[in-house]
Amino acid sequence: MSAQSINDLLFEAATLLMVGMGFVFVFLTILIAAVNLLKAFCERFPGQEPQAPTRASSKAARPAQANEDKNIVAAITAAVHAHRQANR
Amino acid sequence: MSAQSINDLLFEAATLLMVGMGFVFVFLTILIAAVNLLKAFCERFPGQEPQAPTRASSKAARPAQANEDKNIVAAITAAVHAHRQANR
Amino acid sequence: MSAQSINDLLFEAATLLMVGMGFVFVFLTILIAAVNLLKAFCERFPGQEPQAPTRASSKAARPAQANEDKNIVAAITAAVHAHRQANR
Amino acid sequence: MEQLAILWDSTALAHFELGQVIMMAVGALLLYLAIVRGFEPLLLFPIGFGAILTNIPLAGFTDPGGLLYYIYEVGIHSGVFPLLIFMGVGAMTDFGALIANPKMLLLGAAAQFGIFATLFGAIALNFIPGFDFTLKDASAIAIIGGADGPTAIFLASRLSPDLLGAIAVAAYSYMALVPIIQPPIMKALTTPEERKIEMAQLRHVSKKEKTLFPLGVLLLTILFLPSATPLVGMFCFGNLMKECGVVDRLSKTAQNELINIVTIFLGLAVGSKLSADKFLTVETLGILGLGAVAFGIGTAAGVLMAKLMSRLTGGSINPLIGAAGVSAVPMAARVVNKVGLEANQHNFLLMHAMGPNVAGVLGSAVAAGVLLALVG
Amino acid sequence: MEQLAILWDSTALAHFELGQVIMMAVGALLLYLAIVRGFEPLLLFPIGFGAILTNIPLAGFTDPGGLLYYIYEVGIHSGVFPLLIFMGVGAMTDFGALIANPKMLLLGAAAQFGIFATLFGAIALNFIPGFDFTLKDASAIAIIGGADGPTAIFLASRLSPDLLGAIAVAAYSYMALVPIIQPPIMKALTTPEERKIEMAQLRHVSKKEKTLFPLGVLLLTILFLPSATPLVGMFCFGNLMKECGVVDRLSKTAQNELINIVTIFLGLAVGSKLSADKFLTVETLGILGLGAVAFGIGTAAGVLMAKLMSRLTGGSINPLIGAAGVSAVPMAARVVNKVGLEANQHNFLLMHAMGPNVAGVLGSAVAAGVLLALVG
Amino acid sequence: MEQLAILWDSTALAHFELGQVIMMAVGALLLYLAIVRGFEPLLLFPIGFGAILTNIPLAGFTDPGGLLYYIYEVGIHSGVFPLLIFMGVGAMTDFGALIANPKMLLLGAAAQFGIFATLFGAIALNFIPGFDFTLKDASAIAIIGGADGPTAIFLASRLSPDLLGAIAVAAYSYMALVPIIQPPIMKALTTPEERKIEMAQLRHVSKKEKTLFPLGVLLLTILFLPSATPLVGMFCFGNLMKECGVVDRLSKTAQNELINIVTIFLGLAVGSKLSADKFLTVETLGILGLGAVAFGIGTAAGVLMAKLMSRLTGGSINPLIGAAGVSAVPMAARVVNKVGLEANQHNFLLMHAMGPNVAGVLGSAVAAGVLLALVG
Ligand code: NA
Ligand code: NA
Ligand code: NA
Repeated sequence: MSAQSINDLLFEAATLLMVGMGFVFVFLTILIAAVNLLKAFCERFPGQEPQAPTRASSKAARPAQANEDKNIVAAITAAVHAHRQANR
Repeated sequence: MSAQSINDLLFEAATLLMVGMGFVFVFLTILIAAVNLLKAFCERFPGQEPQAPTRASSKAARPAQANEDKNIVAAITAAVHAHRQANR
Repeated sequence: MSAQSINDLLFEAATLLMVGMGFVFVFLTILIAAVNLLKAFCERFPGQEPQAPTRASSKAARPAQANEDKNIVAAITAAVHAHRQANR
Repeated sequence: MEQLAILWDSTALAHFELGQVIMMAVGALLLYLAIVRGFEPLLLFPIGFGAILTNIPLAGFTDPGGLLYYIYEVGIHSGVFPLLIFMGVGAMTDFGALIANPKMLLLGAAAQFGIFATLFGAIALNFIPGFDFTLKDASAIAIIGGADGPTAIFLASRLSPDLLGAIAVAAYSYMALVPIIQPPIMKALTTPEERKIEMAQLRHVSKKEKTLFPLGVLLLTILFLPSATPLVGMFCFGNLMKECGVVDRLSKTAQNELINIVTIFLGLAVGSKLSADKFLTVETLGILGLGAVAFGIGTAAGVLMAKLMSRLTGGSINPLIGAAGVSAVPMAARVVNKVGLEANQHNFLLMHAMGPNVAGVLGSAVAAGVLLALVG
Repeated sequence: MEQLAILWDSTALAHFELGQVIMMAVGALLLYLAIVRGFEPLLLFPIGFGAILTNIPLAGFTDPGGLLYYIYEVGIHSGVFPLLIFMGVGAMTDFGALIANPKMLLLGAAAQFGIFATLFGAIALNFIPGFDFTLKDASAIAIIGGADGPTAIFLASRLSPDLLGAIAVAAYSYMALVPIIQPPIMKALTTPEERKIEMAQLRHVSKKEKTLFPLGVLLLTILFLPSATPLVGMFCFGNLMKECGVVDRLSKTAQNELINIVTIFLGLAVGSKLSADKFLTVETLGILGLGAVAFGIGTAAGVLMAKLMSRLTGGSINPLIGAAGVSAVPMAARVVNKVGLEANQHNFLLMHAMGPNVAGVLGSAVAAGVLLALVG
Repeated sequence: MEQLAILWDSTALAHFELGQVIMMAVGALLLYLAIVRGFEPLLLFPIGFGAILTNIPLAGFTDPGGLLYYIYEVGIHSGVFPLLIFMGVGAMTDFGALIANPKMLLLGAAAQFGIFATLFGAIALNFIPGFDFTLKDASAIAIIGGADGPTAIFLASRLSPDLLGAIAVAAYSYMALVPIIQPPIMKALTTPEERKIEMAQLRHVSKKEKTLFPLGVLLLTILFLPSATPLVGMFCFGNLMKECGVVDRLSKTAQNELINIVTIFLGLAVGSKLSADKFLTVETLGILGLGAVAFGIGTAAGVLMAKLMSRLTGGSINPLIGAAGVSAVPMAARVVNKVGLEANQHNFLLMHAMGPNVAGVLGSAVAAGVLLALVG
């Protein structure tokens, strides 16, 4: 590759560097604003939340159960395994 | 689309309506007869059932192991408890 | 198929039989040697095992929760016992 | 800064068309219905999300080489995904209530009147300028009345792929709306006395009967309606897997991970058909209207058939259970139970309604087979 | 009522051919064997169901565009499904018993005599009019003697796709029949005294050995038999996933959901090869006969080799365990254990038989590689 | 014994090329790093194994018709696998910490400087004879600085498939090396006082915010960067599945079985790109070097940005958390926590570092979109 064409590429790369970083910053800054709007919105209209919380709490309950379930399943698995071993 | 061709289509649709509903009824009526035959067959030849029941009961027994039997529930509770203790 | 061409095929099959069985035996015999080497290697360089053991032991710890802990074993024994009782 | 110009040109802002914006709003609406209203979320959620992705300018999700293009071609153009869903549904279905009371099959048959009447209605719509439904289009639309998602998607993919998006959305939306659509019709066609009828408890059904049942259904379908065997065959395959008891690990995978994976992809692929040029047409309005009619007629036909059977059997059948014949498992059966409880606090119709409910699945698969054989 | 005529014409009744009826009966027989007799149900169940679906007239399951057509092309024509099954089987296999006693590999080698002797037999069958087996056909048939389903399907898909259905059915059927086929041969070739031999307990095998073992097997296969690396490579990949302990979530998926999904599809796709024109031939009879011979010879060769080793080692080896060298994991090892217990109530051979048993898997994969290299 | 000659010719011994031997050693090295050193085992394990299989002479894994050929074409050439992985990762990601403190997005932005600076560096390497990177190659290499595996694989498959193997290996290797690469840079750029800063506890984030967040991210991406919507869209799809709470069974499958299955295949397919002719080049050395630089620059940029923000906010931000902006979830956040604890035993930064950590995932997906739009 000729030095000339590399220099051209380097110039393009430098432009990409500036445009790219600029765009990333602008984009994520807009996203910051969006999240702040989102927070304001959710504080202003928690009216629909009664539905969400019930779902949320029932969900929160589920993982908790799930953990317990996992322990229980583990225990049962072990028991069944031991039982099968014993049966062979 | 010309009214004529729509009328032709409507005639076809009407035929489909009759033939289709007729077929559906005939088919499901035959299925009723088949299910009744099936019942009669299973009542007449339960001789092969000894195998099926054992499978069925051993299958039914599986949930039973975990859910219904008090001894098992007690044992699992103990296992889970011990497991938690061990994990802390 | 002519008897001649079948005879040719038979000859090829006979060769395959000898070459194939020979290769299988040679290959698996080499594998025996390889396993013995492996054993020697693992006995000679258990030095790298400290790492493996930690992993192994942390892995082993998982079954250990179920298998080795006396409380758990007791509980499972009870569970299996109860299960058998229930199944009879 | 030529790059900036390219970058601006590559934002969607410079390329949005109105139709895409509207379709993304439709996608958002489906997400809202799924998440907030709880309408058939397992399907409407991925369909809605797929609709949004599909309509993003420049993103190329449905262009050859795009993600949704591949998923649609592999899963729906081929017909494979709806059949796998049907296999999984089969593995989750318990035919016990139907085997105990096989007469319920007549209710599953009657409710298919919604399908064939709608077929007639779809053709009649052609008198209105702007509508131009062929017999294939009309058949694909009519199957919405079968109240069964995979059947509707399978038939639409065979007969009228361009309408698939609208048909699938209509089918799942109305299935979610069953608690709103059905009760008024059920109450209008029954007397309070009829709604109070309690039904005799169902007999026990042996494992052997449950195991032989899917084989019997398959045999009859093979003999009389081979065109329905893809749907009925995979359904019976799933059901036999479940009931036979020797392939539990396969049955569990079919009911869980496999059907979940396929559902995610099926939903996205259906959503990929919600593009502006195919959905924002007067035909979609027609499809939505016809779908509602189909559900209404199907419900009414089921209830009237049940009413007739109630008379003929001296009042041992509660006519409400006819409404479950449209399928929409298990929603329709639950609606029956609820309306029954309103009339009589001790009237638990759930198990009795499960018979016509699963019969409706078979009925609409049979109807789909008839349409494939005669129109396809 | 022209429609009625079309509908009648579209029922199967007007189109059944005798061959299709017979093949559906074969499918039903396989279902019966799987469900009622418990013969290898995980494979024979979907194979049997696939056979029924395949032979439905007008349904087009195996026509281009049909469900089974796609599954076969994607999964078996490509060779992908048997390799994924092999990966899952690898992730379920414990080589501990074999590493503890590597001499058992000789038994896994000896039992492959069943394969190569059958190859000779298949060619010899050509003297009977009606048989016309090429060397490729004969090799694909002979691999039945390997007593390993995915190996047989993989090799048949490479060498003789038309015979694949019969070969797979024979392989799985005889694997299920191992408890009937093997004991008489085992008893005929051993004395009661030999059967009573108790074997020394196996040494402990470290995690490190188990982890390095699949890598060693892979290395040797790469060096000496690259044509076997698809099979052996995927097997070792699965086994290393299991033993290395750092990718447990992948290993568990490979052993459960992934292998279950592939098993469903593999079975259906094999069933799709059970069409009348390919299965109802005198060649199928030949394949079934040769398969039985192959199992018998493999068992005998394994037992005789074990007998020889028993003599040479001064009686520290029970010759029965040679029978496990055919693979058919873990059925053959259980049969050995049972026959051993009959001779001596305190003789638990299960763990000792697991060595030759898994050696047999490697042995038949190596034999398949030899056949691919020399005949493929 | 002509057969013996053929058999010898069909062993690998007669056909090994040096490049293949070296690449198999590279594969073995990756396995070693995965198994013994615990480097990103879920990916490096199947990649390493795939590299070994790919380089077996005569085995044909990557020839048309070979297993890895199919997996690569179906999953990576199409771009499907990395997108499915991204969906699964989305379903596993909790944006709570980021929503509670959205300023952290600036750290996720700053750390992408590693990407764009490396792009410049890759082009500059062309001055060295032997290097010949196009702008597409340079972009694909630069994305290693995004410290996100699926993003790197997706972008490389679009822009520079020949370099995919080296890029994926570099990306995952450096992600595993984060605990070694980052701490010196973090310490060099911060004072002990800064490292001791404790941060205020994060506010509670409601379910509603978490549900709306992925939709907001998707909306902005649609408006401003459609070329990033395949990546961001599937990520948000997964995240919304998780947070909306109505499709739990789909979400769980996406996070477990589906992502596991795809991971196995993705790893093998990436490994299939580790062939001697594509990997054993000076370019690979350049890629490995540039990757290390990219990680270093990204880390430094994140820390410096955090330092600036710390000054501007009067010291309420610990500059260490800037290092988490490169993504490498959750490794980078854990490293931040560890370095923080070294400076101040009561300083638990893990939750605070999760914000920039997930912001880094979004940041590199956005950077990938910019590169696709401007270079692709
Ligand atoms: Na229906
Ligand atoms: Na074998
Ligand atoms: Na990143």
